[in-house]
Formats: sequence, structure tokens, C-alpha cells
Amino acid sequence: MQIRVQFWSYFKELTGCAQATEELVEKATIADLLQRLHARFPKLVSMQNSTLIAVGVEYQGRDYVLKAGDEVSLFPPVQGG
Amino acid sequence: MQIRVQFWSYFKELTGCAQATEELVEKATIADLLQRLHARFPKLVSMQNSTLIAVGVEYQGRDYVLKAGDEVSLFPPVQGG
Amino acid sequence: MHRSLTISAAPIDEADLVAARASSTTMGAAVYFSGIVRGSEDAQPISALEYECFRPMAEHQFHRLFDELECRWPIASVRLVHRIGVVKAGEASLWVEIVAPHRGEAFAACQWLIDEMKRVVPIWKKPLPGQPVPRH
Amino acid sequence: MHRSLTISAAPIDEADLVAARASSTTMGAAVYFSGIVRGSEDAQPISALEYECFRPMAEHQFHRLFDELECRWPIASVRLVHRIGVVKAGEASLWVEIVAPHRGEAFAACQWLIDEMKRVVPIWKKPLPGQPVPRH
Repeated sequence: MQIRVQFWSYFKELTGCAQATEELVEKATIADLLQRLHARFPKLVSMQNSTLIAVGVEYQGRDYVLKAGDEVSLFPPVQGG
Repeated sequence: MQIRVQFWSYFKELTGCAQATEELVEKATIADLLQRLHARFPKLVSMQNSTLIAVGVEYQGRDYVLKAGDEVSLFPPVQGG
Repeated sequence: MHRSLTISAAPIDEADLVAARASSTTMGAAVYFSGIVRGSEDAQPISALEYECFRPMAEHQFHRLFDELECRWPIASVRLVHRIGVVKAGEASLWVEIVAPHRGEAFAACQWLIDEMKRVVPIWKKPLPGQPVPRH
Repeated sequence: MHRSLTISAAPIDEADLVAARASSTTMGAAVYFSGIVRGSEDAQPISALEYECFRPMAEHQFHRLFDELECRWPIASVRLVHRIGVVKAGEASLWVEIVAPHRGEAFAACQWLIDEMKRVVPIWKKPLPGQPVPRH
């Protein structure tokens, strides 16, 4: 299945793009997706402990099981206000 | 010496007046003044545990030694805001 | 620390006061409190509160609190307005502004100032019975 | 609980917002917070912050916080404005109003909302180097 990924804030500069698409097997988790993204965008690796992940508009953990059509967002700690 | 006393808030209603004057001996304390006032205005007696006392614009305790010309204020707990 | 104290019978124009905040590029936080007269006191409907103030002592005690505020927190500015006389239900009787580098100290200072004011500043209120009249 | 959320590039007109507060004779406290962009970030002078927002998620997360606010405290009204895009040093990037029966809950709710916002609402800022220009 295809999973679309959006990058926010300086993650866009680390990856060089605002969006990416990954082809994953059914029942792949966010952890599986991150493994792929880290291979493709090595600069994300050093950020992994502070990376926040959302599917749609909700935060999700590494063990979240992805579904076709899920839109995943990756971003650094938020800084509003 | 003469000491002028001002009453504030509902203490004015308890005493029936906004001001009173007491003639006290030199070195009299606020405790001495209160004793006189309680005799003269018995309705103040029930308020004695919550009575606040100032001399001029500063709070003072019962053991404060009065001086001629001191202006004493008696009032219930404050309620600003 | 800039300080401004107003004790007055005039209605508090909060919008005007906010618009007059001094500009700064070192202060990150402004905290405001508006205390509004409610239409009941001890479960009885009231139309207004009447505030009485022992003014020279109130001013002195406010400035003592401002002195201590300045010692406790790195505040840039405090402005406080307390209305006296008759204040109708729904209208503001108290307005406080604290401007500080960060929000933590601004919130702490604002709450401390109001708590202390209610302990030491000689202002009293008397409920005026009647039905509160909602403003429109 | 009344709620209003604005995420916009327009300057925040605090005076206008305060003037528009809904009148009430049951609410005794209104607490406001204005977050102002400072002229330095990590000890470096900056002219502005540029705010980026993942808007659908930011709106959703703000409303989740409003839901929880409503559960935790007897709040009558929350209004929140967050500016996005370039916000110059000295200008407000965040404005929050909490209206409640008493000040304790208004202060607690306002501080909780800002703390939680800074934890979960997807908004980021980027410092724009340069000298801050004081407003006059």
C-alpha cells in the first residue's frame, strides 16, 4: 500500500522535500515506515528521539498499524505561542 | 493625649459614627484604646477577632504604643477586587 | 519597573488600557485580569456593589505591594485600576496588567498581587439589592 | 462553553477583542494572556519570528484542548487567536481569553491551555535574523 508522508518545520530542510510517498506491505507499522524513511533521509536519524508523528490530525505511536490512504506527518517538537 | 479614630465599612454602622476621639494617658497602646472603644461601642466587641487596625497608612498590632496626633483606623477584613 | 495605579469612580475602559500598553522587544508576556461584579452575593441577587476606599492607605498599601512585586519577579510594568463607588453587575471593578519577559513570572505576579490586595488594601464592598440588569 | 479559535496572518487587535467580550452577570473573572515576540532568540537579535502551522491538525488539537478545558473547569468562554506567518518583534503572536465565575479557575485554565498548546498544537517558529525595530 502507498503511504503519503508530510514533513513540517525544519524536517523539510533535513529531507529536502515537503512530502514523500512510501510503498509498504499491508499491516506495516509506523516503526516500519520510519525505518524506510531513515534509510532514504539519513538526516532524520539524529532527530528520531524527538520526532512527533501524526496520522491525519491525531498523534500516533510507533506501533500504530498503517492503513492504505493514511496521511502521516513527521515533525520536530511544536513551538507555538 | 487625644487620639482620633476613624471607622470604615460596616464598623461605621456598628458605632453609628465615622469618627471618634479618645483621651488616653501617655504610652497607652492600641489594646488600651480598644478597651475604651469596646466600652463605648459595645457592638464592636463581637468583631474584635477580625478587626484590622492601622495607624496612619500602616497596619499595627495591639501592642503598638500610641503617640499624640496618631490617627487610628478600625475596619473589618478588606474586600477589594 | 513602570507602575501605574488608578483608584477612580469612572468605568474601566479595558480596551483603551490594553491599547495603551507600552511597546517592548524584550518582554514576551502580558497577563491581564478583569474582575467583574457578579449579579449575586451570598446567593442573593444584587444590582451592584458599592466600593468604599480608605484612599491614602489604599494607595500606600498598593505601592508596598508593587515594591515587593519588583523584588520578587523581573517585571517590566504593572498597571492596576480599581473602581470605587457603585459598580453595576456585569461591569469591571478591577483591572490588572503585568508585563514581563516570560509568562511564568507574569502569571505568578498577577495572581500574587490580587491575592495580597484582597488581604491588605483597605477597600470594602457593600451589595446593593436588586435584580442584575444584563448589558446588551 | 463558548469557544472561538482564530489562526490567521492578520495582526491581533487586542483592544478590539477585549471590547468584544460577551457580557455576563454570572462570570466574575476574565484572564487574558498576550504572547509577544521578543527581539532575541537564543541570545541572538531577531527582527521577527515566522510561524508555520499544520492547520487542520492544529485546529483539531486546539478543540481537543477546549474539550478538556470544559471538563476540568466551569469556564464560560474561551477565545484564542494565534498568528501565523511573519510576526515582528514587539507584536503579539498569541492571545487567549478565559472567562469564568472565579479568578482561581480562570488563571488555572489559561495557564493549562497555553502549556498544553505548546506541547501538542503543531505550530513551529523560525527566527528571522536582524535587529528588532521598536514600535513607537
